[in-house]
Amino acid sequence: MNTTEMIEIRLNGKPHDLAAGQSVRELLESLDLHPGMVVVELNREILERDRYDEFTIGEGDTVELVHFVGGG
Amino acid sequence: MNTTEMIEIRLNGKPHDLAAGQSVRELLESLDLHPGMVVVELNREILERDRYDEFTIGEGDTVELVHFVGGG
Amino acid sequence: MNTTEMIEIRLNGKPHDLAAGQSVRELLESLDLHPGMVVVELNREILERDRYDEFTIGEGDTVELVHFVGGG
Amino acid sequence: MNTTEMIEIRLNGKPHDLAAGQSVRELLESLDLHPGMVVVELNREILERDRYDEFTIGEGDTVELVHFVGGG
Amino acid sequence: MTASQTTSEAPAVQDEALEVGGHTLTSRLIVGTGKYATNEVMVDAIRASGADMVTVAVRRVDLDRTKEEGVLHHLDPKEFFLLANTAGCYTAEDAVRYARLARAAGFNEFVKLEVIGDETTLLPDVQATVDAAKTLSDEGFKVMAYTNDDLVTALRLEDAGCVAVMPLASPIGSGLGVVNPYFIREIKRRLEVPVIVDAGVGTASDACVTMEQGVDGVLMNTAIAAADDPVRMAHAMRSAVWAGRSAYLAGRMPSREIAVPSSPTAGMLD
Amino acid sequence: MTASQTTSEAPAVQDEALEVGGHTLTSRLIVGTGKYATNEVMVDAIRASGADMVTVAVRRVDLDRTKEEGVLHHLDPKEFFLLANTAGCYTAEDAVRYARLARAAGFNEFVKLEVIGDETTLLPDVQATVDAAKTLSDEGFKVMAYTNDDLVTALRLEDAGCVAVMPLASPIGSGLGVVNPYFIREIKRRLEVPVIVDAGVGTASDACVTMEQGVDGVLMNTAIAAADDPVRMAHAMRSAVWAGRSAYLAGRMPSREIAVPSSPTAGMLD
Amino acid sequence: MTASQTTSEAPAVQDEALEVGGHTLTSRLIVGTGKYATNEVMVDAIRASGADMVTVAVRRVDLDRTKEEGVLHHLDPKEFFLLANTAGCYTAEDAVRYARLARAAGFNEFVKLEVIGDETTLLPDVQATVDAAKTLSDEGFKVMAYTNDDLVTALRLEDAGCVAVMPLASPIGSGLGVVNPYFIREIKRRLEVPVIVDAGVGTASDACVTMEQGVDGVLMNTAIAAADDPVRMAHAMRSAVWAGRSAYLAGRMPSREIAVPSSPTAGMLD
Amino acid sequence: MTASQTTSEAPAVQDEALEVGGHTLTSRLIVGTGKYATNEVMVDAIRASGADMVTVAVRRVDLDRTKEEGVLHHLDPKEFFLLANTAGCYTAEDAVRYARLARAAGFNEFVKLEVIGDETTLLPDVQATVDAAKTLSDEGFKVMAYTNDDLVTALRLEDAGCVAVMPLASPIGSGLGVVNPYFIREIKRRLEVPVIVDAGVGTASDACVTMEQGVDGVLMNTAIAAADDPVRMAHAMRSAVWAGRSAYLAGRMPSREIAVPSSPTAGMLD
Repeated sequence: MNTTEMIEIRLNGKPHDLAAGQSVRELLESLDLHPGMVVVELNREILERDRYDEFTIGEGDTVELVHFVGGG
Repeated sequence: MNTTEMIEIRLNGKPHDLAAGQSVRELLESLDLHPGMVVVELNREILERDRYDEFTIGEGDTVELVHFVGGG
Repeated sequence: MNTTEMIEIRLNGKPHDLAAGQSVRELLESLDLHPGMVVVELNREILERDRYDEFTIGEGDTVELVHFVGGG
Repeated sequence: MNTTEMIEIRLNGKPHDLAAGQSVRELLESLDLHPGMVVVELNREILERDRYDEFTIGEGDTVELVHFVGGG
Repeated sequence: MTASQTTSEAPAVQDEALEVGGHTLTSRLIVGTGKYATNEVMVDAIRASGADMVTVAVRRVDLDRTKEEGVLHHLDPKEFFLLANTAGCYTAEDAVRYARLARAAGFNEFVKLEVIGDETTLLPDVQATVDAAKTLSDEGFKVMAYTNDDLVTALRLEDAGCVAVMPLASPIGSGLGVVNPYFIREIKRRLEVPVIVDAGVGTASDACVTMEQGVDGVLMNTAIAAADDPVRMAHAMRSAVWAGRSAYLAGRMPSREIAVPSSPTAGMLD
Repeated sequence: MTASQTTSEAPAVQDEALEVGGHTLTSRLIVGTGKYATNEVMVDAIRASGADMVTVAVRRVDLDRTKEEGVLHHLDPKEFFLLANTAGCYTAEDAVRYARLARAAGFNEFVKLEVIGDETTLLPDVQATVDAAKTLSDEGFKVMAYTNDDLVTALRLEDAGCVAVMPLASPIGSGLGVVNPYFIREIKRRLEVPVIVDAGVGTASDACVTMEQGVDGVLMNTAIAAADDPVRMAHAMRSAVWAGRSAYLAGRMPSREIAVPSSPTAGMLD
Repeated sequence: MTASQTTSEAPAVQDEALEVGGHTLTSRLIVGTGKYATNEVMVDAIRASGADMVTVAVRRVDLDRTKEEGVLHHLDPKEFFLLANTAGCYTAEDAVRYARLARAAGFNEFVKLEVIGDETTLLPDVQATVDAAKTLSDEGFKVMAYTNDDLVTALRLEDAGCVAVMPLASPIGSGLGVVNPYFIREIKRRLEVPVIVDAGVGTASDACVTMEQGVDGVLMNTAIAAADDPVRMAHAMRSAVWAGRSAYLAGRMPSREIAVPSSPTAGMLD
Repeated sequence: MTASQTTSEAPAVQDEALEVGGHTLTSRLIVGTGKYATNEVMVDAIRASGADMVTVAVRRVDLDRTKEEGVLHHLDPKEFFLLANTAGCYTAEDAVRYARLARAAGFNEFVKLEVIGDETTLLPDVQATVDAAKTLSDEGFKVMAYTNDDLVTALRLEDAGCVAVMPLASPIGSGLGVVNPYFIREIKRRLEVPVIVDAGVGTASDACVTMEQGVDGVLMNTAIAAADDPVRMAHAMRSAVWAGRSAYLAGRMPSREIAVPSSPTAGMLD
């Protein structure tokens, strides 16, 4: 059988490897993150929640996953 | 018929005339003061409430009638 | 003999009449102002002291004469 | 030859031995203290400076020698 | 919904009650009954303050218009604990005389001892106050003594048998607040009996600052009675006293000239 | 009975609720969610504070230990109104980016705008704050802007469309309280939008003094989170804010250097 | 002998002179020339102040009564260094125009830059002040900028090329003194150019406290001109500035709540 | 030229000299002689302070190392007026004993009366102080009495025959400055004899503020002796006392929350 092609992206400031062709939704699932709990910025553009599966992550993409933490 | 003999006392700093032989209780009644609402000092001595009728007021007595008023 | 032609200028915010063809130096003299004690702004341009006679005042010119006053 | 009789006094809070019959002036001299620089209290009585030789120190006397020190 | 409701639930945290001379006080706020425009406002304000101990003065019955005057016609002695004062007395003898008259009214053994030493400032005559405190304590009175902010006098008053020592925050009726917190703190630090700050509070924050010094209570009159809206101010004082007490018990953060972020410095985006 | 119960009844007096950008706030106290020892203490303290608006920060998900971190795992967005801040941003651009990310979380259009100009003092870059406020207001955000105590900047922020202007009492996390009440009062006097004092409060009396200046609310975090007993301090702050507000509305007595007796001077005995 | 002679001898200790924009100032006190009852009092007071730099304003010649008005008829430019201000300007453009007119008077390149942002408080428009400071510095002016007590603005003014940054102690003519010593200290701590506190001083102790913060100088006008006896107050200010500077250099004792005896505890009698 | 020279000329304005108990003081600053690192520094600092009255304590001669100790080996009684104190005394009897010993030294009839009531705070025992003051005055002493800031006690001390009453600004050696200016002002307002503030001054501005209250003089020790540079601080104190006194005599401007321009509003350009 044949191996999946892997790509490297920049995720929250660190290099991250994942299978090519994954959607943002798949990425979140792979990270065990509930879509409703995070906000996704792909290459500096904020994505709408209900369109996470429309966006496919490509080689060299920059992804930021943010959420709310305690602050003043 | 015969007239009552009158005496003068000093009551709360002012001269006051009353019939001779009156008790403290009678004085309070004549002033329409409820015994439970005032404290009586007769010639510098504080009187117990239940003994107001034992004390007869004589000529030249000094009587002070005090009570509680608003204060800080 | 013939009369001098008069012009009107705006001097320190007020209308002011003077003979045509006068230089700035002549204006100061007519106002009894010592050139060293004032600064002259002619139509929004600050004039150098030693060139007051090079500038002739024309009809409708705006002249500001300023100096130092007490201030904090 | 015969030895001098010694007595004990309380000097500035400590026991102190000296030859019997000494005057206050002699005591100060023996302590190398200038009379003008100290005040002497003998048995709770302040002595006048010019009478130091009139007072002879006896067994058990209490002597306080005080002076001025830095203070606020 | 209104902001007023933000204090409407019972706090979960508890504070031991204040005990003075064997009497337990529900509130750490004690209020006076003087200088109110009307008796109705006085009663409403006192209820709003949550205080259960209130001060009263001893004065001659006004034989011309009695009915009105007596404070007992307006305050129910069953609802409020009456603390008679000796206001207006300038000698130990006078103060003792007024205290005895007050006790003869038959409510309790407590007296707020005041011996004034100067008419302009209404500052106490501390020596006369100590003397009167001794005499009255010996006669079985429970003396709560108004005094200045002098620690040495406060210690003497405690020795004299006072059940509470009540230093001023600032002169009576001045509304200047706690001018010398150092002295107030030191008095509290050194005494065993309750320390209740009496006089000088002008507004809510003054009452709050007072309680933050760690004292056991605060007594006021003018700050409430002379406010534009005494009832509302009484509410404010009640919350302020509670707030200051709670903050004292909670232990405040250290203050420092430098800033410290309250949000994380890590986790910023590139 | 305990003193704690003295604040347990609902005050009779009412105060209009505070409305910010069309949203009605139950409490005039807004609290942060940072710097708590545990999430349990944070939640208990916030509940004790009576606040319904709480601030949160926007940060990267920590991919190693997510479950713990997100504040939404501990605070129910239905119980509390989440006000996201742009803490940690040093440029208008960054602040705008963080605000957009916060809005994308889907809770509300509000943002607590912070553009810091100096790392040591965490004082704002006022010009960048005004610029970011304009941009965000144009995008439909409801901007509540953290700023210094400069009136001119406050007026610019109002012109920029901010729904609230939030001057500091003193630097973030300093606990120095209201250092310049004159400037705070003047800002309140001149603005139409709500003025909410943000940062610098250290203890209950600071919150009380702040509200006595007439401002509409106060926002704090460290004063509660860094107290020895955060929950108790949260209670204290809630009462203090209420007390200060009430005292402001009640109208304090005038303060004066001379004393004024609170008991009658007439009616003394001979 | 009179107490006045107690300052009559030259102090033994020395302090480096203050240099601003290459100009050495004899005194750390700079004074204004406005609001004096008469020109005679103005001159006497300025001489008494010991200041050698004095501020003047730029205004239109009053064509009706010139002789009187010009300050140069009373102050000898050889005796005093004239620092022209841009008081009354509300835009960067106006301030630049006034500065150019002042320079054209031919005395020096220095200007006290003021760009007001609000008529009621006379607080500066900090952004416009920074803009004007850049323009004027580029034109070779030596800019001494009046500003508020915001550190970030102060840093921007230094970057803009100002030869001195002059934060206010409190609003112009208010006489409230140093309301926020923290901010003033921090500004001094962070800037390289001289920090001269401008505006707000009301009496001698204000000037003394100001200098004790470590700043390089203080500028005042109203405190002297509006005193009952301006000449005497000018003397007081001169001594106060010197006293505060010396105390700063001398290094004050630590303050503490506990007492420490100044006389020996040993050597007491029995 | 250096800033230090700005105080080097004799002021033109005059102030009446301070007379205490018939003795005229050149300076309104009285200094202590305790707690100096070396006797040389003490002498230099005292000379720098301009004081001519200095306090000394009465102690036992140390029989082991006399030569060193006595202050008379360092201070010339012809140059300085020696004011002996009763520091360390806790009863009226002790204080009287020390005063008599001091007088026996043969310099003058003056004594700085101190009767301490508490070891921790070094606050006075006011009753014992009044008693001792009476005894000593009857014996012909000229008593300058250290006391707290209580007006009533101050009045008693005046009645007891004191030639000066010396209330504290704050506890001895605390350096907290004038904590209660109201009380100090009121004492000055009410007494006929000179009021000299004794103890609590920490730095120059404290001395300046003290004199601005209108008092006749100030006495300090630790603020100078415990400064990093005592001689420089002594200079500072001398100028500060003079500055505060002059400002008091000059009559300060009123302070107000609103701003008032110091440059003309008329004569602006179009």
